[in-house]
Amino acid sequence: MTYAIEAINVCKYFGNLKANDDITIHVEKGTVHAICGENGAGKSTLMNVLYGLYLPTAGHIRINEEDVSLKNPKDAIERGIGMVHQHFMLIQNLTIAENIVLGQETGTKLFLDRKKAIKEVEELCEKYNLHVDPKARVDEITVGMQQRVEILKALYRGVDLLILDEPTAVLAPQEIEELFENIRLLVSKGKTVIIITHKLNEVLEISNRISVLRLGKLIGTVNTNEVDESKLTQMMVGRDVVLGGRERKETIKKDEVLKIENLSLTKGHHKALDEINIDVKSGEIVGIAGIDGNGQSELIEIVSGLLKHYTGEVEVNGENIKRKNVRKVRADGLGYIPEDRHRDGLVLDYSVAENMILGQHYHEPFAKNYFLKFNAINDFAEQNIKDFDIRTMSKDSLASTLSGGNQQKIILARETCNKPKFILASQPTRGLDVGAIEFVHNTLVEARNNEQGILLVSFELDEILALCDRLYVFHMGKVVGELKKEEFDVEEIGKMMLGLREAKANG
Amino acid sequence: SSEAPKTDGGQTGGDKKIVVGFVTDTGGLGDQGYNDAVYSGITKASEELGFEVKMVESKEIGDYANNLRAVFNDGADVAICAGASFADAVVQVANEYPDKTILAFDAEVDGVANVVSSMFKEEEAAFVLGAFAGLVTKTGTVGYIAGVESPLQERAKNGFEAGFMTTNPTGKVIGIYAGTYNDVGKGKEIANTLYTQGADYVASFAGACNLGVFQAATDAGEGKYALGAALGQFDKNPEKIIASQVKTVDLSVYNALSEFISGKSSAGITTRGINEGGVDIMYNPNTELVNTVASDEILAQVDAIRTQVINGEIKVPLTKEDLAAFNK
Amino acid sequence: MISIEAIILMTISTAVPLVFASLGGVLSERSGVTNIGIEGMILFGAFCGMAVSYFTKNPVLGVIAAAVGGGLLALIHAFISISCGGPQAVSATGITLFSVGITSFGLRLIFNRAGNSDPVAYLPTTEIFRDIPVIGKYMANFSPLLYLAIIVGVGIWYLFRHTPLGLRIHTVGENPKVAETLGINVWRIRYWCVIVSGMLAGLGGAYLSLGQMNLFQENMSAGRGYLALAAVILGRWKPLGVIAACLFFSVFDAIQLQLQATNMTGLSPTILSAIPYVVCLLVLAFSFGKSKAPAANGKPYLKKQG
Amino acid sequence: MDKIKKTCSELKMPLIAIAFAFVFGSLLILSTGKNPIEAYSALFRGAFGSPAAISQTLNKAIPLIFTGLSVSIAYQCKSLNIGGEGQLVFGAFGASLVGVYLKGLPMLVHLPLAILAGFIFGGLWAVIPGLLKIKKDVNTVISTIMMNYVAFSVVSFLINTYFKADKSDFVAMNWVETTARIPFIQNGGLRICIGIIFAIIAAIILRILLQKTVLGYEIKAVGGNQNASNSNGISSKKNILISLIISGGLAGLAGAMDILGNSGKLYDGYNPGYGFDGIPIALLAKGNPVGVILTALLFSVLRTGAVTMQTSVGVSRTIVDAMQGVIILFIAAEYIFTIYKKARLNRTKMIEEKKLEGAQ
Ligand SMILES: Nc1ncnc2c1ncn2[C@@H]1O[C@H](COP(=O)(O)OP(=O)(O)OP(=O)(O)O)[C@@H](O)[C@H]1O
Ligand SMILES: Nc1ncnc2c1ncn2[C@@H]1O[C@H](COP(=O)(O)OP(=O)(O)OP(=O)(O)O)[C@@H](O)[C@H]1O
Ligand SMILES: [Mg+2]
Ligand SMILES: [Mg+2]
Repeated sequence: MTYAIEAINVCKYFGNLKANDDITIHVEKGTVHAICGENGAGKSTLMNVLYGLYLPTAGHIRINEEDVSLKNPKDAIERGIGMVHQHFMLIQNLTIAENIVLGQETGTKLFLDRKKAIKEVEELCEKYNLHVDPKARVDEITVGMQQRVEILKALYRGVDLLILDEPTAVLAPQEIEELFENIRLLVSKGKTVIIITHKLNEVLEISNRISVLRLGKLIGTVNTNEVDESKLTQMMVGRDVVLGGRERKETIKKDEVLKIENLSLTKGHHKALDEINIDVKSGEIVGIAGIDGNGQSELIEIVSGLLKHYTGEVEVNGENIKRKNVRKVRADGLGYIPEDRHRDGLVLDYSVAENMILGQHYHEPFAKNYFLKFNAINDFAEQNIKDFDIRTMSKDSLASTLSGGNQQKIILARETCNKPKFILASQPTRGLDVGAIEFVHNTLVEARNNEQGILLVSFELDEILALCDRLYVFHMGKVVGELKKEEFDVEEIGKMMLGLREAKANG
Repeated sequence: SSEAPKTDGGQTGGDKKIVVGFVTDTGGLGDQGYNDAVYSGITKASEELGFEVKMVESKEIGDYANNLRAVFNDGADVAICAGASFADAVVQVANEYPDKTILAFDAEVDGVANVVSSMFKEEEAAFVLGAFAGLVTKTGTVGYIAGVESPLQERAKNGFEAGFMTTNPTGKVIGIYAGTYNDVGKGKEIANTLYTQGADYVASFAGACNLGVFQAATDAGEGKYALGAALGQFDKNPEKIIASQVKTVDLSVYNALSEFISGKSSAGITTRGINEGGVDIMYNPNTELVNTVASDEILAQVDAIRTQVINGEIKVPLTKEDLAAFNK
Repeated sequence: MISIEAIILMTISTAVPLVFASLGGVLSERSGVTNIGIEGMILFGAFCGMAVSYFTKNPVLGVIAAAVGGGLLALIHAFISISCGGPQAVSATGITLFSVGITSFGLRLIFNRAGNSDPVAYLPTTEIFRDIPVIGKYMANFSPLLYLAIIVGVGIWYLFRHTPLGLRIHTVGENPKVAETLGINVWRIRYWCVIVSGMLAGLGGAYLSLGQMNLFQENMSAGRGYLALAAVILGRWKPLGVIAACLFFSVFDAIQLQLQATNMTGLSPTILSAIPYVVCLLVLAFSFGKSKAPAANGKPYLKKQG
Repeated sequence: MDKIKKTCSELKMPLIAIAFAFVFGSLLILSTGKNPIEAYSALFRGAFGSPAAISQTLNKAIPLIFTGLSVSIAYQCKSLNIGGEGQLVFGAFGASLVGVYLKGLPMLVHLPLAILAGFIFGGLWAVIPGLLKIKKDVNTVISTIMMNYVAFSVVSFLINTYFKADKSDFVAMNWVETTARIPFIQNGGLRICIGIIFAIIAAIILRILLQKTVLGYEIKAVGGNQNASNSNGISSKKNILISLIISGGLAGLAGAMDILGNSGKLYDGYNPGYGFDGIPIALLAKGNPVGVILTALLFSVLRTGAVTMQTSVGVSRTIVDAMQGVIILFIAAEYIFTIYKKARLNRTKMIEEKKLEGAQ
């Protein structure tokens, strides 16, 4: 058995923080090796070390059984390592072909041969059965396609070893299946793949071996056929985790907290939303399933009161919101958990306490006569830090210093603690580890049990299936299906999400 | 009038040396105008009369008063400043320091016991220069570059145009304000434009922008000339500057200083025109060059006009309205 | 009568320093480093050019020195904003203040007086073009730096349009992390872009002191750096757009001077002089589509090596 | 106690930067054959040496504090207001209008009105860039630069035409009525403009505004993250506009103070440069209003002292200009240390977190 890449006693310290602490992993050639662990366990760090982005503090790397020193990604690329990063590394306003050849451009130093680039990309697409339009600009294509572009980018550089850092987070089930097909194809051609994912079923499906990290240390490496989900969870978090919320109570479902009729929105030349009809009642969680970019973001912007130039009727808590600004909509009983916490949820340079009142900062008890009331703010923040178990040095720490899961909890606390009648939750668990996801799920289900209404948008089908009482499937800005809990069926929903099938409108 | 201190300028050991303070206006030294001329007058006087000079360059008009105070506090007996905008500061500081003297140039200050104010009739020199330009132009078009719109600039510009019209009623003067006193590049571009539009003489009255004009005259080639200002500026381009409207600030400063040192200066305003030697037309010292464009008859004609201005037969217009009336 | 000929000629020659400086701005900002220190770099370039030409009597060396001087100041800016990750606006303001002080100081040191330098050897005009029919007589009157500016403009356009390096600069300015994962050295590219930007600003300065004039004058950049910055934004960070923006400013300045000269409008020169700026504001107010700065512009990129 | 410690450590780097600048300045002074020690002692004598010197230093700081505050507030909302100079000129014009043409009012009414006019005119001049920003997303840097030039022209035109003084050989407006002049504290050589008190009050108000009020919270939130602000019902447009108007108003106040306090009348061609000075002052102070007072004082010490340095030692003020640049460059480079420190701080925090998690 030969090894494609090995990390030998790798340590990576950030100051005193041991992100990787004496990690030794051997990855066999021609296999799929999965890396698992909680948020902040050190997975990405280890991969960045293997890719030459970080220099290890101690330890070294062997490639093809040969000691190497990778000073930068260039060295890694030259040795046949490719990496698809957790966040896509694509330049939005360049074409696919340009993105792929970037750094190893076709043509001469003085002339970038775009025609040749396009041709080479087309050949590559053919060879690996990954289809993209090389002339399209990245900001015009779907995430699934962006994922493909990322893989093509690696293949273009002639990789022998492909590192995939959470590649499935944004894909639809069918796309995930397609990705796995491709991984198998690569492996069959003699390539090696390292994959990171939080989804244990995927790990079990695709990998040959699994390494689990916790708090920067290697817990162990196992053969996939020797473990199951609960064993893996135990290895990762040291306890059992129950997703999908704890017990669900019977609720009354009497008030209509959201009612959308014939909602349409034109964006440029295409319809981002097309005659949408949706309703959410108190005491239920309604899901929106669909692949990213099928109108969900627009729907959220409209319901949260940000976007106004739509046609149709949108009522939140029984009142039309067309003429209300965001502040009014929120004040009248809307909690909003935005999809991108860094972009829309937090002011990273504000403290935890300051973030905790964002949007409620202007009224009592947090403010009076235009002045902030710091006692009330601080009490509120401390209470929430306790109630929501937010791990922070203090309420005065900057939000930017918290881990992603804890940042998410600030938002969760802020948006749910005063029990709004309607909660709009978009991707509330994106990028979180199982422990944190469990917490978010519990919070949402508790709100439901408490007769609050929730609209949940998520690209994680599992999440929707576990949490929702009802769901709508979005495709190309249209509602292509509405299903009750008892009608949920992964296969069917997946097909609807890809536009392959339209469920009969729920009567 | 002020009490004159000892005049031996500190040559003899025990006596306190006289200290002269100089506060520039915001143009600062190197403005090719007042400040440089004043400074050359001060330097000349200090060499001959032997006194110490303390200088402050002002950054803004609001600093004038403080800078005057600063030179007095630092031991100056007399302060010199040049520029119309000094007037208020001079009055203010003169009252605060009754035993010191301020020699102000171009700043009109009357009725303050320790201020000697010298004013100039720029328009007279400009008029004569205009008349000269009207006679020598071959194209019938001459250019005029002014600095920033102000009464003094208007006066000179109107004087020039009026003079030009008296000798060349069919020609035309193209006048442009550069909008600045210290952008040589802009001065040059404007002059280029004027030459392109047919001007063969460009008169410049725009501070440091003038340097650009002189450079443009060289670039414009044969038959194109410039007219200077300040102390003549002939050294800036000996081949191209034929004549200048000079303002002998240096001489006035020198005289005022020697009067002060000999205890003869008297407070109040003296206005100097051509007659009083404050302003004049001046030709390039290279007479041959002057003669290539201006015959002796022309020079005689100009001289006649100059005499008429001196004895009041010609009343030089000051404002636009005066100018319009004059041209009728 | 308004002279179109005069307007065109003046537009071209006043645009030259702006074009140099704003092309520099494009380069620097496209790589992700804002450069509001251009004003100082122009001034410093003008000074270095004059000084070297004064001592060597060789204006070509002067032009080279101007570029080097601008580049050196830019190197300081690069060090602070790239290596230190310092605030770019602060660094640039410091550069400009420093440049104003040091050039005035240097002038006094060399010539023992304020205001302006002695005349120095300067660049001859391009007489070789004189024999070209019709336009030759105009072309011959321009400084060789004008033609250099055109070459640089086309070069930078080509750089961004057709070369791998251009693609990489674009990437570094849009998302330096992407560039790094592809083995592109972000810092090196940014350093060079900023340095070359300073060199171009320095050439703009050389045009002022050795092309247009034959001397240095205190503050002779006279706000051109800020105007160049405006041109970068107005031209939407694209080389040709930016050149057009520079011509735009120059042409309206030329027009307002012509309006003064002909006295057609009867408006005060003071009001007329505001025309280029008012027109610029109007263009911005009514232009369609948003201008988009490079996404990572102004954001320091600290290397992740812990 | 902690606060004092914190302030000390915050002051350390600026002091080092200033020290470097003085070393650099001495090299320049040496190159002219003068003695740096003599020059610097003249500089300090000129800035502090006598009651008159101290008064001047303080008086000079007044407009600098206001423009520094002006740039700070806009910067809190992430707009770089380079248009302070234009707003200052316009504010000076407004203050002069009220100061000159309103007659017969008691000082208690007239002076506040004139100052208010300065604020309003300055603020108005910032409205255009503000609207361009929020309606058309026009970069504030470019629009404020343009507005400067326009302000100079417009005010110059107005002074040259409709509001020209009755009799004067140089163009200016009439004297501001004495009832609208800002009084001075006079005592022996001391001659301190009350404006310094207004400036300090303005800094304190601004600090309270930023730290304690809803408006300040919103402005900083928008500055920190526009998207998050909008999503949470804080209108980024409104706050950008408000912060720019306050910024313009403060610059206008700088002009008002200068005219009503210092010069007494508005001259044609008035653009003292304080608006531009506000940029390094604010950035050096990192937007902190109290820091602005200190940096403004630093600038004013250097400038006031430069005059004496010139008169008594013959060292040109250009050295002081260069030194100001050097101080700023060092402060900017200082970020390499603060960032390093911050990173370390974050890491220790993370470690604490890990310990917490580990304890679970
Ligand atoms: N550049 C850095 N500087 C300081 N600390 C860092 C840096 N990069 C990562 N860390 C810290 O190192 C630890 C490991 O982070 P890493 O990104 O490897 O986690 P991960 O396992 O990939 O988590 P996730 O599941 O969220 O992707 C975290 O505590 C993180 O905060
Ligand atoms: N210099 C730093 N100081 C402190 N924390 C840092 C630093 N750099 C990164 N981090 C933190 O480390 C974590 C991981 O950073 P990294 O850049 O590796 O992100 P990633 O792994 O690509 O994405 P993710 O954060 O989603 O795992 C983030 O939470 C980030 O906030
Ligand atoms: Mg990760
Ligand atoms: Mg990570």
